[in-house]
Amino acid sequence: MMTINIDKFSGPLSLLLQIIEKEELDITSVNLAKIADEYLEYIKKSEEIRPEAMADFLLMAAKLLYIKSKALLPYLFSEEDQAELDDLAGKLKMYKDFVHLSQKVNKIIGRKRFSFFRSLPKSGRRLNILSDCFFPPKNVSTDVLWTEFKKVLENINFLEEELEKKTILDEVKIEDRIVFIKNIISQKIKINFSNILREAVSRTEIIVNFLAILELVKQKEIIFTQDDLFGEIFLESYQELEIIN
Amino acid sequence: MELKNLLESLFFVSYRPLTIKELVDFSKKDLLEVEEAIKELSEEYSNNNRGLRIIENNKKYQMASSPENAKLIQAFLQSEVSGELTPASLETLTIIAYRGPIKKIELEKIRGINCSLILRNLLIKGLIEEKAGREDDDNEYVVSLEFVKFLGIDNLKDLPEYEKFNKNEEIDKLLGKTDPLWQSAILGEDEEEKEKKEEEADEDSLDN
Amino acid sequence: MELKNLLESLFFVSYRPLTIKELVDFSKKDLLEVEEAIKELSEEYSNNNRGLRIIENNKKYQMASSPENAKLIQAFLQSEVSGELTPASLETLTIIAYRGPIKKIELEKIRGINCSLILRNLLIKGLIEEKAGREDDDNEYVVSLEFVKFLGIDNLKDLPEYEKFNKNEEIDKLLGKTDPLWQSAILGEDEEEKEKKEEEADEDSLDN
Repeated sequence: MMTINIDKFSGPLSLLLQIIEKEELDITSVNLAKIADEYLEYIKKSEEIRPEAMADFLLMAAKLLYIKSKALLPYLFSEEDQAELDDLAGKLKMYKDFVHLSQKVNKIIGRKRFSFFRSLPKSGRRLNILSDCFFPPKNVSTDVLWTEFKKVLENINFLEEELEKKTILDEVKIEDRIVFIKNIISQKIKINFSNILREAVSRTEIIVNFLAILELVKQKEIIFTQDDLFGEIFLESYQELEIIN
Repeated sequence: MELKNLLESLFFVSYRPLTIKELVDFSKKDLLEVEEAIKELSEEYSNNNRGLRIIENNKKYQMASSPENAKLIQAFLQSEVSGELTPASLETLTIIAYRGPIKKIELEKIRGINCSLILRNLLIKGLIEEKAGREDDDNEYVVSLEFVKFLGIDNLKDLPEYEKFNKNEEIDKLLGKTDPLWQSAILGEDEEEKEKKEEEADEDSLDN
Repeated sequence: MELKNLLESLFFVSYRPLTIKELVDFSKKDLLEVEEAIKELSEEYSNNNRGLRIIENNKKYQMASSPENAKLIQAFLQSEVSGELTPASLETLTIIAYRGPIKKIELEKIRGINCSLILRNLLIKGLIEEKAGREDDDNEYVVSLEFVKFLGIDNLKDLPEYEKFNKNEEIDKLLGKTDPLWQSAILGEDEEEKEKKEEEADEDSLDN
């Protein structure tokens, strides 16, 4: 596998685009299905994807697997689904357009034809445009400052919470889930998917679990059955089944 | 023309960009007259090889030095503007320049990745501006005059293929579509419902 | 004429009068040529009823707004400094009062937005002062003595909950005194470095 410089892609679409271009493929749903595995390989190997971005990379992985399964089992999919899949190809093309534009913009900036606004004294104590130099504001008192600062603190706390939420995402790793699911299955013969998801708190975790199962299916560790559309998914150990049969 | 003369003086003394509304209020002239005068002034500057420019973005105007003199002015001011941007910053700025005002959710649809941090970063650098919407999700982003300054153009419309990408049905279609497949597939109907209720609740709390 | 164009840019960006010697040095032209160009520029301004003037005093030259507009310009500048503070200015002033001396980049991290224009505005009003650091980025801001007096207190420590707010862990954390989560988050390490340089460059271009 040719190495792709991770620095160069600023998101899952960027990675997709690079793989597509490297393989010299056109952007079509069919070709997206072809590169699904390669995409997964990259995000599995890459240690440089920031935790905050991982959710988006995984979401894309799920989409690609969906497209791939559609290519393998077309009769399971409706026309609506097809439109969705074409959408991804369309979005990737749109993204490609903007990447090209950004290269043009970069060239324009590179000419260094900057404009400048009026300058200020470099270390001027005060900037004095009128003869006076103190213009007291009407709406300020110590109480106003106090209230205002409390608002600032509230905003900061909010910000921190948001960030913490995002970093937690990193803690769910496909590898860990694979081991986890393997363990459960080795203890029980059959388990339902919702059981595995019981502790999942985020969309990313659900996706990671799902990916882990797909991986295990691929490795012929487990098989799954689903009786109804959107019904419960049951997981069973592949080996157990072989012995029984 | 008197108005053009006044506008030139105003642009010169102002240390900040002036909005069209401020200029109208201050000159006590019609919007159309003011716009016409700005256009004339700006064209005089460009056509007569002058050392000044009026740069415009998002109905804000500011006087700036002309881009031909960039090197010498930079030396005079001893400033070290490098204009180098990371790929992610560049990509985000380009999309905002061509498609602004643009919402975060639309930006994320184009880039396929969460943009909270990069937006914050660009806001701090003063390369973009945020226009508050009714709710947080409605906030829209535009590039700042500070960014236009780097380009050495008077107006974003001078960017290559601006019209084509600014108004583009194909893009509108792609952005306008929600992603129902993935929401329902992954979140399940229940969560979608929950989100809807939360949204309603938020709106309520705003209204009250 | 190129020289006239350059001089116009120079006069515009400079906040102080320029000596003829400086102009000669910068343009790398003869004294006579420079004097001739200044004269031409100056005559163009007066003859074409422009909003600008070149004023000369003791072989120093400076750009100014034209005298016809003096009254209106004075009113404009007055309106810039008087009146209520905008919410953004008030927030910035508050942070400087409780956390000063504070650097621009720290203010920006707390507020999540570029503060150049607001700092400029507070400086014009005399509400804050700039303490020059070793480099531009090191400039620190404090509220002015006049402002403290205006609040009716002897010392900033008399502000409500000053001690508690002045040493606030949450803020220290955010300011990267412990953890630069922001920068490393979406940008790679290398990019972080680059971005830092960019920031410096941006600030330069703003400050100058």
